[in-house]
Amino acid sequence: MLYRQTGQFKTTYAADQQIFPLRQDRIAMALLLAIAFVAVPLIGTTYWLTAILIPFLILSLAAIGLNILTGYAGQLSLGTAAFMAIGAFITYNFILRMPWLGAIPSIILAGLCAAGVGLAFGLPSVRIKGFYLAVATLACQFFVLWVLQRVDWLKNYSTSGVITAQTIEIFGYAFDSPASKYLLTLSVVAVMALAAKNMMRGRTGRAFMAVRDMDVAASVIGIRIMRAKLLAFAISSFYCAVAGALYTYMYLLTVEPEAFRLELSFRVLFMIIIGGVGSILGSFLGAAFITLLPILLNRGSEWISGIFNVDISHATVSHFESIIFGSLIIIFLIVEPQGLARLWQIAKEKMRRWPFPY
Amino acid sequence: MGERAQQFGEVILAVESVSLAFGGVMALDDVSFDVREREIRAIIGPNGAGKSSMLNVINGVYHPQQGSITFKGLSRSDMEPHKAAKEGIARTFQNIALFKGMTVLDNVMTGRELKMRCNFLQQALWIGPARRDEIEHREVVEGIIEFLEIQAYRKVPVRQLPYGLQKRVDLARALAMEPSVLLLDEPMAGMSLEEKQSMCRFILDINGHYGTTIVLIEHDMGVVMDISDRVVVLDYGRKIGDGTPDQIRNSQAVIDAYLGVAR
Amino acid sequence: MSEDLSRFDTFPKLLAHHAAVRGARPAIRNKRRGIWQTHSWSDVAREVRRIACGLAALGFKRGDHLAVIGDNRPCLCAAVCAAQALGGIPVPLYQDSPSAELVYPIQNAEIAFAMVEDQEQVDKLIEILPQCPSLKRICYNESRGMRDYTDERLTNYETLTSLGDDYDRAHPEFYAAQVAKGVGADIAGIFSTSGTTGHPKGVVLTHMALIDRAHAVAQLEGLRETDQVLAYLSPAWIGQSVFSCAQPFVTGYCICCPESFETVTSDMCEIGPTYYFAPPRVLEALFRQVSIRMEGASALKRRLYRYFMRVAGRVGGEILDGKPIGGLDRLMYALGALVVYEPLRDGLGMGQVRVAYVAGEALSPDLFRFYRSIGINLKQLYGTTETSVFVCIQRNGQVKDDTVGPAVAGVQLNFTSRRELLVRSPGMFKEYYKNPQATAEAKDAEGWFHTGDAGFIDADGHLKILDRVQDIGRLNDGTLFAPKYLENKLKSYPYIKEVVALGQDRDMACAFINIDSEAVGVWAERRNLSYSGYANLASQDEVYDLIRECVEKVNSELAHEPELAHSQIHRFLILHKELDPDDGELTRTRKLRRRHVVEKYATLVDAIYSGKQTSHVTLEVRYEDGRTGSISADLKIRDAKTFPPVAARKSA
Amino acid sequence: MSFFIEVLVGGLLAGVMYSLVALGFVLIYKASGVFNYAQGSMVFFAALCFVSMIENGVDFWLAIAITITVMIVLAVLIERTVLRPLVNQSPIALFMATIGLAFVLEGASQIIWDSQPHLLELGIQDEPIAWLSQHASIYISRLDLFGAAVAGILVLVLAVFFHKTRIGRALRAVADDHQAALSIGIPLQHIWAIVWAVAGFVALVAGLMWGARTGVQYALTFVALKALPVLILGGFESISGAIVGGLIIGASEKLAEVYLGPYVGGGIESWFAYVIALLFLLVRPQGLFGEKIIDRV
Repeated sequence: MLYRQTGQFKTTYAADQQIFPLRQDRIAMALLLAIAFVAVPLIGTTYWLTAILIPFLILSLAAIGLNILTGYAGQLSLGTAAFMAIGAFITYNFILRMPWLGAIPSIILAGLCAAGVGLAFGLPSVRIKGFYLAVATLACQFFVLWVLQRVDWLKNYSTSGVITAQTIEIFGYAFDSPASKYLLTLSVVAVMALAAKNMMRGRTGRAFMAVRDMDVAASVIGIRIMRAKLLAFAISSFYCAVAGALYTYMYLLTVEPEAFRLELSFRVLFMIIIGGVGSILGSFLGAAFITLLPILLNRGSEWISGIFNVDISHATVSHFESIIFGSLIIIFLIVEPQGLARLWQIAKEKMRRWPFPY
Repeated sequence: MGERAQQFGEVILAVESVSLAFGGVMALDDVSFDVREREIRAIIGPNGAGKSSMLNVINGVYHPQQGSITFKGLSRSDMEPHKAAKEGIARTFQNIALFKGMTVLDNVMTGRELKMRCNFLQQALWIGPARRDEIEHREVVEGIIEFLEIQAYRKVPVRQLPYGLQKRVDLARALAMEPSVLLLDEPMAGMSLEEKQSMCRFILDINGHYGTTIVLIEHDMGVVMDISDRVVVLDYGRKIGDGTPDQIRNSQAVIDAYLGVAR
Repeated sequence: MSEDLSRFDTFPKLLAHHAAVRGARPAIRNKRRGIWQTHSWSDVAREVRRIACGLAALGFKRGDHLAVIGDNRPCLCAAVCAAQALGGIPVPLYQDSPSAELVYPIQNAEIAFAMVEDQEQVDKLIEILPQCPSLKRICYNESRGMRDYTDERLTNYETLTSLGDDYDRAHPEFYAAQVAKGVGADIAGIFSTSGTTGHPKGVVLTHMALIDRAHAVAQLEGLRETDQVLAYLSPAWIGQSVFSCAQPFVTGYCICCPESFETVTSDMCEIGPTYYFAPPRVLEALFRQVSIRMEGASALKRRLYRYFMRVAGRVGGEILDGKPIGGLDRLMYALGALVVYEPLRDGLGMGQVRVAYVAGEALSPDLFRFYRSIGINLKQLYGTTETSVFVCIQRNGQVKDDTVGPAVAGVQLNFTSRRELLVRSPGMFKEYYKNPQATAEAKDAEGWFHTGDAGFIDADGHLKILDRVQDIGRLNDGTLFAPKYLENKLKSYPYIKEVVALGQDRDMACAFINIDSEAVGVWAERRNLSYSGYANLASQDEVYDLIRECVEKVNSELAHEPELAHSQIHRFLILHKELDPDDGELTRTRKLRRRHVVEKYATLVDAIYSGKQTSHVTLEVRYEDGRTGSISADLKIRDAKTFPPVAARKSA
Repeated sequence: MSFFIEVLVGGLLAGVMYSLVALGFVLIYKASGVFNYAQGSMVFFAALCFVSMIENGVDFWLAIAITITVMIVLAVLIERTVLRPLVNQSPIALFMATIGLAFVLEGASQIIWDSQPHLLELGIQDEPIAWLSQHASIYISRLDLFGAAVAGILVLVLAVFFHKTRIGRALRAVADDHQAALSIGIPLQHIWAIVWAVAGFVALVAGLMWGARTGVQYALTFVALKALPVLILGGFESISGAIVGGLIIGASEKLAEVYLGPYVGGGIESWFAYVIALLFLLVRPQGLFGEKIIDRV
């Protein structure tokens, strides 16, 4: 309806292969970024920035990480949180022990370490598929957490087992105000999302999807299945690790290994199921959905208890929450396995075809 | 076929007394034959004669218990799929094995995997080599898309295409590898007559235009006999005939074992 | 179109000019391999030069003919111009015609050279080589599948062009000299008329003729170098070649060639032509698609669509013509534009169309209005191959759906006593190739071309086409009598199904009328007047009155058309039975067999002209089951009011 | 030495408890090819349902009966709302669905019956068997022994159920291939419902055993996670595999805890089982008793 496509023809492959081939989409994206980078920091309240937007962005990044592995390469993983934990704690140690390194390099190094671990636990994927692999990643989840709990050196021997994130400084500028934290997070997420999109729309992504859709055919074409799978694990772990670091330094600020329990892995998994498996956009949609829903529920419960002046215990609310999440997963798997991203895509198609149905 | 015969080069692929068994079942029993450059070689036989197994052995999906495969002078007892691909063996699949989640274009692009040089980092930053790769190979792929006349479906997800077209995309993907030998697994299975004819045209054009050696499997003799230069006949995993279509038509063994069954 | 091109009297010269002044601008966009590959004017010039030299190297001489067979492809356009550059004569032939149909034109023009698209065309030519000994060289563009072809008369495009390069290097002045030799009076091409009977006639058109017409229209429509045309019809059709060769070479706009037959629609949506033309059948097909697709739409969409199409039907045309419209309507239309019209245009790929012609035959008024109402500036165009197409074009803002508009600058119109339209125009054809007698028939001494169409100029100076001449008659007073025209006018009323207009060599026009039993039936029920069957209904006085109103409305309209004022319907009767193919009154395609009907109902004809009030008629009918019987009836005959001719208003 | 035996036997007995849970997975996987992540939640659900009735003074056997009926109803519900709509979906999708299911069950059970830990008394003290401790000075909990016994009985019952009853044979047929099952004349849906019900029953038993030992609380759901390595070892399809796997895991885990634990700061049983499983996977991907699959082209 709003799309005017006539005259948008491509004379080069470069133009034809860009991420947003349609002018209208490019404009929309530009607007969105402008709002996110300029408007939001100006008008956003501290609550919105610190309690909603920052975690949303960070979890989106984690979701992208998982999506690369599960959505594109088709390797189910339940160990997301573990890799986030690695990111968090390794970053902590780099900044702690090599302050001269600087924040960003520390995070990147942490990411690389995580990638290494990812490779190690990805190895079984060469031999095994599906559930077995899922179990392998579970093993990773437990093992990593155990290590983090046991090895006090990693926590700088803090008696409580809790680490406190140092303030990030880049070129002497300290990121301690909500707005600055938000902007830093946003930039990192934006850049990495773009990078992910680039990989997934190019050779790498095609290889992943080939392995996912029909591995025999892929190998016959000359795609090295093992290489593709391991690469997927490595990249995914890297993304999750960075997300974990941000989760600690931009959001939680004080962390114990327990913060990265299996539940977190599941939350991220839910994000990509609801948001859309095999879609970068979906990662964002899912993250938004999963971060906003609990808030809405809490508001709702307060509202209800306000009206009927019965007090609803937080436990009950959280139980309801898990029921709702659970059923949502099932519903989405039944109704729209491709998730919100697919719905969005359909809506867009309709807009383009308007007024025609097809 | 007379003047065609001159165009053929050396033996490019030789299968020597290959035997393959699943558990107790003998899929291939001491089969040997050779394929010469630029010829169209058909392997025919009733269903379950071991035709597909033969292909799977040639490009390394299955590993034979005995025998060896000589490709471009290099002899080995078994292949690895991606090694086979590297050395220039491409194939299509009987029950189309396309990447259902991707568009036609992406499917064919995957065929360029081996020719691409950029790594995932360059991809991520979308800098020089990555861009160049994507564009250069897109050009090649577009050439193939044009050759197989599927321009109209370029950006359609393959799962939405009718069967006949999917077969063509499968062929396009294999062709994108610029193979020296192209293995076609029942390229005309389940096609309408027109579709079969156009597929024949494509096969001949590929052989003529790219000079690709073609090994194709069919269980229905009719079409194959017209387009192939030499034919191997399998039955219950054994080779029971090998020669020009005419020789095969007149071979008693084949008539008994095969025509009886199929017709 | 500011620049003065009068000094360029041939296409090759024009090409050189464009290459010089707008060398970098796109001349041809060719969708190949998924993207629009752009050939600039200088590219095209270079290509033409190479081909020309190549042809010369192969022995192509001035006056030789070059058959061009294939789809709209840059190299074929170039080949046409190359032949012209060498003073040769390109002969575009239909790429979809079977080999047999290619024989005649090739033999007739003793064509020696052919430039074809691909294997398919080559096969056709090779097949007919025995019958066409003159053909000594076939150049083909796509070498796919040509590997095993050994015939030495075949040359592929690469060889041709490389030959050209060598030749060019050897004779650097050759090309320029050849181009310079050309003059406007030279033959620019031979186009086959859409031949109905016998062999198609080859219409010979000169550079000057084509260039002049292209010029006139370019000025008329203000075509610019930034315009774009989608070349999607056969280049052998004069229409296509004028739009995709003559006009761009004059105005320097860009031609766009779709990727393949299947992709025409989507390619059109991508490229978004600004200048569009189509024969009625295309527009009809498009409209059918629209309505079919809308049927599948959700209820809401359908309602929106219907509502806003009604709005458009009311005011769309006027708004397009820049007529004053009420504020509310304007608002509604603006809304509609946002929700329906623009998306619709976009979907049809006409989002950027500035000027669109419907050429060929006439398009049905409703369709015509549909396209205009959604804001597509569609206009009727009258032209023939012999006149380099453009004769009349509707002007922006003065579009009437029943005329083809005033004459294009430079065209003189005249009419024979039999109302046949005569045209004299700078775009006049030279001759029918090797057919002097046909030429003589078509073009008289004073250079008037006899179109074979009957028509007249209406009050606003627009040309109105009535009918083919052979169907036109006259009344005793010598004034024009166009039965089909009258019949169509009457049939535009829902109550009237069939009409037989009488008046050839009579004092006045009369009519037999068949009522539409459904429409009239409904009408009758609303008036709750009872009737038993068709014959009975047809004989009711009320029905007669109803029909008379229609007839008188038509008469009043006719009164405003000086040419036809005298053929107002004075008397009419309603037939007691429906005209029926089974009784040989209509053809199977439900066309009226006038002569047959007149003979069959002779008694009625006499009655109607002898001023009787009733007439008894008995005639034999064939029933469904094949039995024959006879029905007899007394038919009433009524007079209809006629109006004095209104003096023609002077058109503003 | 006797200490070693004590640890070993203790481990084996604990292993049996794992097997109890693992059985639930195997049953469902065999019949419907679904890896039911919600098994743990079912254990929790069943135990909680049972214990809350006991606490409200319902007679033991009656409570058992009611709980079983509840589990059957649950099974039917699940088949209707989750499995049937998802039929012909990829196994991974089904697996994810069961994760969702797990959340629903956990949430629901804690809302219906409050989420505090409950004590569960089966009348068997968790104390060493006097005779053994006196004569061989080997300390083995009676509860463990009892649990092992129950598990043994359960396996026997199941074996009978699978080999002697018509439904049981049908279930086995389904495991082999669905067509065969249809030919037996039992609609697939029913079979699934039944199998889930049986799994529910197994969950109840496991729930009781574990509940009696650790108390009925949310942590019970993690027992399922413990069972996963067992599955990897034993293979998803084989009941005997589940038993053997359970024993191996249990034993090795305990041994590792006792003999390795001290060096790495203890608490290794949270992951050790998995690591064993993984190492094992690399050697034999299809598990102890699973058979090799060749994917045809």
